[in-house]
Amino acid sequence: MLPYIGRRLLQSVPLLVGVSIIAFALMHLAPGGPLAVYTLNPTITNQDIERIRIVLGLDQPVHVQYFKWALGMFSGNWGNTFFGGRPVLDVILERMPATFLLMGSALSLAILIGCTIGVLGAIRRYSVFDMLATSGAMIALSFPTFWFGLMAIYFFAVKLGWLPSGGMNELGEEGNLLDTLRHLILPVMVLALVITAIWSRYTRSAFLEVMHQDYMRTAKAKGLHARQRLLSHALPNALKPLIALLGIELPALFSGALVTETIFGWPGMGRLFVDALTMKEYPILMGMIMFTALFVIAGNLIADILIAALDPRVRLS
Amino acid sequence: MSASSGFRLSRRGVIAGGLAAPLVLPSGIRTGHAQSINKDRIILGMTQEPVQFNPLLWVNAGTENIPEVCMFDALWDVDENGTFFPNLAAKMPTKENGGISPDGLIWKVELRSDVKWTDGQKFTAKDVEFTYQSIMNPGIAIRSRSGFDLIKNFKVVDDTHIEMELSKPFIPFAWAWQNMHIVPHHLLSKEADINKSAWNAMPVGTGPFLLKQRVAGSHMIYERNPNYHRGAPKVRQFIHKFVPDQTVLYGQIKTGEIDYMGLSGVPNDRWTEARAIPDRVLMSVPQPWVQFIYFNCGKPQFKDARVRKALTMACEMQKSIDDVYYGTTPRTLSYLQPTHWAYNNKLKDYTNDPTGAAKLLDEAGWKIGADGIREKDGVKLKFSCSTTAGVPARQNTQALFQQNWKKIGVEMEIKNMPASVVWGEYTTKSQFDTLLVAWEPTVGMDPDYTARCHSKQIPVKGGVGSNYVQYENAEVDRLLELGVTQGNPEDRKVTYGRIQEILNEEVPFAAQLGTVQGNLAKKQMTGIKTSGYTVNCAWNIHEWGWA
Amino acid sequence: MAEPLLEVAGLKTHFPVLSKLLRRRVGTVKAVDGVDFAVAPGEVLGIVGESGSGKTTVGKSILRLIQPTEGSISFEGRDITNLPAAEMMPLRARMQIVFQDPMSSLNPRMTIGRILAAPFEIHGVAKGQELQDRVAGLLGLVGLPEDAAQRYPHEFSGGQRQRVGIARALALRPSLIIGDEPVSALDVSIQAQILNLLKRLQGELGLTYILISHNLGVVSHICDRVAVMYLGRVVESGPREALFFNPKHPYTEALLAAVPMPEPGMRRARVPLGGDVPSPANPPPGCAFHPRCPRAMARCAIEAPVPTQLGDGHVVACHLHGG
Amino acid sequence: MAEAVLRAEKLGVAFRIPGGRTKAVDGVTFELRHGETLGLVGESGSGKTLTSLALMRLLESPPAELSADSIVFEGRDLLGLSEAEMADLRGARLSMIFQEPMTSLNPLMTVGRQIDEPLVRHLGLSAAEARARSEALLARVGIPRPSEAAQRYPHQLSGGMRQRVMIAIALACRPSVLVADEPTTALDVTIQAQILDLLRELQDELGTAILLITHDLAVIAETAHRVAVMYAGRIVETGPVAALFATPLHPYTEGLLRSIPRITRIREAELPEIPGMVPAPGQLPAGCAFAPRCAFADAACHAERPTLMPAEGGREVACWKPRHG
Repeated sequence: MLPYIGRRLLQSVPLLVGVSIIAFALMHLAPGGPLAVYTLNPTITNQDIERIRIVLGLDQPVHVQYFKWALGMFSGNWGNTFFGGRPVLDVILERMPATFLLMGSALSLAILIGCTIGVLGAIRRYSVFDMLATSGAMIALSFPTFWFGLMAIYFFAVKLGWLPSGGMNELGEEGNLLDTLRHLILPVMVLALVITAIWSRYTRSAFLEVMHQDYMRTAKAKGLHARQRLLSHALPNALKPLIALLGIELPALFSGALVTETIFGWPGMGRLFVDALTMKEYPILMGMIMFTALFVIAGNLIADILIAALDPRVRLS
Repeated sequence: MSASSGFRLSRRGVIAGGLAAPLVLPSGIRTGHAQSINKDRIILGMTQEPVQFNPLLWVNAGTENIPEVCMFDALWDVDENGTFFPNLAAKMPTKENGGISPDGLIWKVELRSDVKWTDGQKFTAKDVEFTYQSIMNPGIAIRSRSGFDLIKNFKVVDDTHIEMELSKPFIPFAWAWQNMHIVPHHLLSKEADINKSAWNAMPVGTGPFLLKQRVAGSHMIYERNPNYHRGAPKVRQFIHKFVPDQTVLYGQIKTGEIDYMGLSGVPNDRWTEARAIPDRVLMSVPQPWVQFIYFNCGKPQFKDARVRKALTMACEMQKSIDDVYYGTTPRTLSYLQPTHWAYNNKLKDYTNDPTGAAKLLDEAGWKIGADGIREKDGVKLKFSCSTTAGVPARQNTQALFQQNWKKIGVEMEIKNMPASVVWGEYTTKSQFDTLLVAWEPTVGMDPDYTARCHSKQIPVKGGVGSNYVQYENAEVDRLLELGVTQGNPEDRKVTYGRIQEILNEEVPFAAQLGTVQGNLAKKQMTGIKTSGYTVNCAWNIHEWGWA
Repeated sequence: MAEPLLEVAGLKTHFPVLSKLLRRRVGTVKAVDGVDFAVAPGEVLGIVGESGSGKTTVGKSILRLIQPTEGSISFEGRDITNLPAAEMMPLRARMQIVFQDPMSSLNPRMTIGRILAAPFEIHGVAKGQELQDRVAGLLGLVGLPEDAAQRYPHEFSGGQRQRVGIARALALRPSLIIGDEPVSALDVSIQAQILNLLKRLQGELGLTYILISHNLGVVSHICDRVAVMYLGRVVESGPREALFFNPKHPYTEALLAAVPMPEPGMRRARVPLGGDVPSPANPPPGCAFHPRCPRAMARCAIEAPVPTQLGDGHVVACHLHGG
Repeated sequence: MAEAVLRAEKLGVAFRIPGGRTKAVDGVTFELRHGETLGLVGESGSGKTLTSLALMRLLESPPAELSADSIVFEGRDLLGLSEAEMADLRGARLSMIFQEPMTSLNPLMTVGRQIDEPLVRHLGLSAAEARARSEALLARVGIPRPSEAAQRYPHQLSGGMRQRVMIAIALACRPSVLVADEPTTALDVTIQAQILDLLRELQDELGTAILLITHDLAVIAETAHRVAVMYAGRIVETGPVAALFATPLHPYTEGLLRSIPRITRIREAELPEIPGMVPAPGQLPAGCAFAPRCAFADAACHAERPTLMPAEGGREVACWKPRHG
């Protein structure tokens, strides 16, 4: 397994290089640029802008800038932000725990609930429960996340006053786990709602697919109880496509987290990305794109390893 | 589809877009909980987050001004009436007190001797000199040398005295130092690269507060500086909190989670409701930006000042304010806010006069053609109007003017683009027909407007300024040159009053409104002074407290 | 023997085996590993074998649907083994294939008329009224009503769809038709109809067939000569009578003995064949059949037998016979 | 004559379709005796597989609806059993093997575990006991090195081996009835012979009655004692294999037998074929379902549907004009 992981990681290097080249090129091709914030300020002259351009190294040809950046990355230096000159890795890492906490909690909760709903829906297809779950998922998916976010804030924070409306901690309560949990409830609820909706659909169709397989009929013909058929026959088989999907869906979840973070003032990476995008903070954007790419590669690798662990056809061929 | 139905449609679009807001924040909402005030601290809520705190490097006006004003001081500040008053300087240099030489070229500044950096080091003229040197250092990403580039010679006389010799007399020079906070020589001079210094994230200044903690993406906590030279702040803690969604931020001031909502303020459509919230005060704060229709005088349609004036006359300016901005913004007739000390109160509002407009166009030789559009010498009175795409208020303004102009035989096409495109070369290289823009004066809040309308400031004609409308008027040029040398505000008021008068007749840009911001604060807060002379809502933070 | 229409010599078609996890080549499937045969004009050659014998790969290699690894294929006197695609195009009209499951090769969104018109249009041989007539003619040829042209594939039964498949193959008047298990998916009563149709068409149009099938009854009914494949090679070939009633290779004998007969009590003495067909990725050394062969000798495990002529076109590759 | 271990009376399977129901299996009555093999033969769409699933109560309902006067198995009417009681029988007394050995085994589970399951479930064996029994079963169905084979996954076995595993699973608890639905259709002819031989041996050993469902008359001829021919959802003819093959009474049976291509020294110029095709369920003609394809049909055949009527030698036929009669 270790050589396999090593090889996969090695295979991802060209991918990362490709992603970085495309991202770098697109960023520099897009109109504007980090100095655009200055252009319309009448107190900032063209000479000022030229001077800053040189200080930031933006005067060099794009490929030179890219190689400088890539060389830095290669030696573990993610570069410094244009505005403030902070190390990019620091800027990203200080936001990472918040995003991982939010995404991790929402994802675990959503998968747990979504899978349960999906399995029950698949078992009792066309039942009242299934109909309700299906229409519930449709409703959840047809409203934008920000709307759910605002509604949740209105009811639970503004009207009922049960929960805080945003942020990760009450002021001065940083590190208080209980306080963080209180703040986590609403954003997780909102983010999990959409993921649950998607996940319950995936699970339902994965289970329906599996339950029509010949080996499920064999299991029934053996006289196995429904629970045993579900747990030892249907579940592992249905899990396989779901794991693969999770690997693919991770980036999409990232973007869902972005909206949620903005609504709830959650101090995560999503907002960092939006801010960096507005300001054309190339070093942060590149850093985040690389980080996301690594994250997605790791996610897919883990998914593949899990699938190999689950499926002897992959493992033993 | 008629133009009027088009307008109504887009109004409906606004309502649909704002769907969530009334649901989330119905008026008359009971906010009984979390209302007890912690008088130990003040929490300011904003949608944006500052990214670095070195006054030399700031990027985002309004946002990064907050850490700056908390931790640093300038030589002098400007008050809510537009008057300069000393801060790190012992007194404001003027011609009267001898601080400025009669020819306006030598500025002598006496510094306070009782100021200390928060690490205990004494503040001296060396710090001012270092700040100046850093500004002129090509290796540091200083945003602007505007004003400082006039300094021919900078001299430290002694620990508390400096002298600056300017290359030309320039009264608005005071704004350069008002806008530049002084950084410590003893700490930064040792830095190999100030651009990447760790100090930028945890700086030491002379200001009323010390940065105690920064939680990225969430908030910053400041502690009072007990030794502050203008007197210790009234509250122990100042907290700068970031809530990225404006609606949520508004909700938080209603629930009392924050004490003051600044920078982006209460949305225009919620002002009436916000005024009715008990124990809150809504403050209409004039902002530096005035919204205009920019006419590109380089285009054949707009060469004749009569055409520009006629087009302005046809616009229902007041209606645009009432309908689109819910009447929250003041009508202005010049490039200054009506509250500005140099604003010419005698200007006449001749808008909402389609008949007069049509007549003026007839006089100017623009006759209605076969297709109902005016034309002259083969040129049709037909043009585009551009602004940032996706801003409903601006689209609605455009749609209204489109209707107004249609009535007098003028065809306007809305051509909005992403910000980076429309404000790029499309603007700076004067490629546009007309623009809907909101821009600020050119030197701080000084009435000087050289960069925007002096004939030597046209970029496409080799100028260095921002005269994108390509406006040229010899008298305006002369008055602009005079105004910056006049030491007496009364004299200046006359000069700039005349400039405003000419611009109101020749209209290179038709002023629509002065932007305002609805800052909302708890009623019990004291010391807040709203000022139209700064974008920094916390400019006098050291005076804030609780009743 | 007359000048053969098709001649296959030393044909090898190998596929790489990739591991699932690493997508690395871990071996080679020698699907076809040295096959020689010739088909005379108007002849029907049957290729029989069990799954994994490589019979389908032979068919696809001939049509160059799969590029062979080695060997040569001559069609109508011309070596087509390495013809570029552009030159292959007109030849494709001359050699056609009929698949087991016509449904998967018929576009479900096209009417039968459109499907049958397509070959004429692609090769630009007919249009307008002539095209209509040709399509109608084809339908009549395979025994479908004329109104079938307006209907879609799903409206037909399996047997009728196979008729469409045959009609399409016949459109451009090919000289050679390769039938890859053309009747295996059909019920017995329908199978008889299609077999009769194929036989009738052969007589009427002077077609040459290569019929690939695992069903010995079908092959016996329609073929003139038969080649038996085992693990990528032809172990025995010859005229139908010789092969079915005087088999020489122990595998052919076993195969024949295993075929159930629809006459109760007529069961043949089974030749006990142990085990399974080995994987073509890892064939046994020597004679590939020797691990299952009831008459295997020491030599069989070491040395691969070469084909031996037994006269009358009967060829067998077995150490029991000849060399 | 041995007594019946399974008897189905007027078994039917219907499907709900828009605007009504369509009967895919209609009034099928047959019995299976101890230790015998009954062949259920028919072409696709004849309803033979539905019949077998209905017996096992494995039909998915909805959409399928099962009806029968009774299905008596070992003296109990299966129709009256709860799902739990039915599950107790399945795999224990009443087993089934399926057509596709490639897909009928769980790909993620070792074959050993898949054989263990019914042993643990029905016989209450411990895991170790079950495994020992499974390995013995694997050996019995002719899989070499059984303890090693038990550790393998289905994809590591050939089709023939998988079908042997399926047989081991089905016969693990020594059922009295085995329903074998096209057990050799997906297999090569040499492997088919092995599997059919194995089934016969095990039947002799265990006395299991086999309901052999197939479309292949040759397989029936070699394997079954008695045969029931289905056409369009109904049984059209039953009888002992030898007699039925020698003198088919129903024109359909006769046509079917004649249309099989055989290995003969002198081949017929043309195979006798049955014209037309099997009618779709729901589009059955009013009279005999085979009448439109039948060379001997007359007005009576088209008018009224014949029922199964006894004929000589314990045979039955549903035909107004039986052959050789």
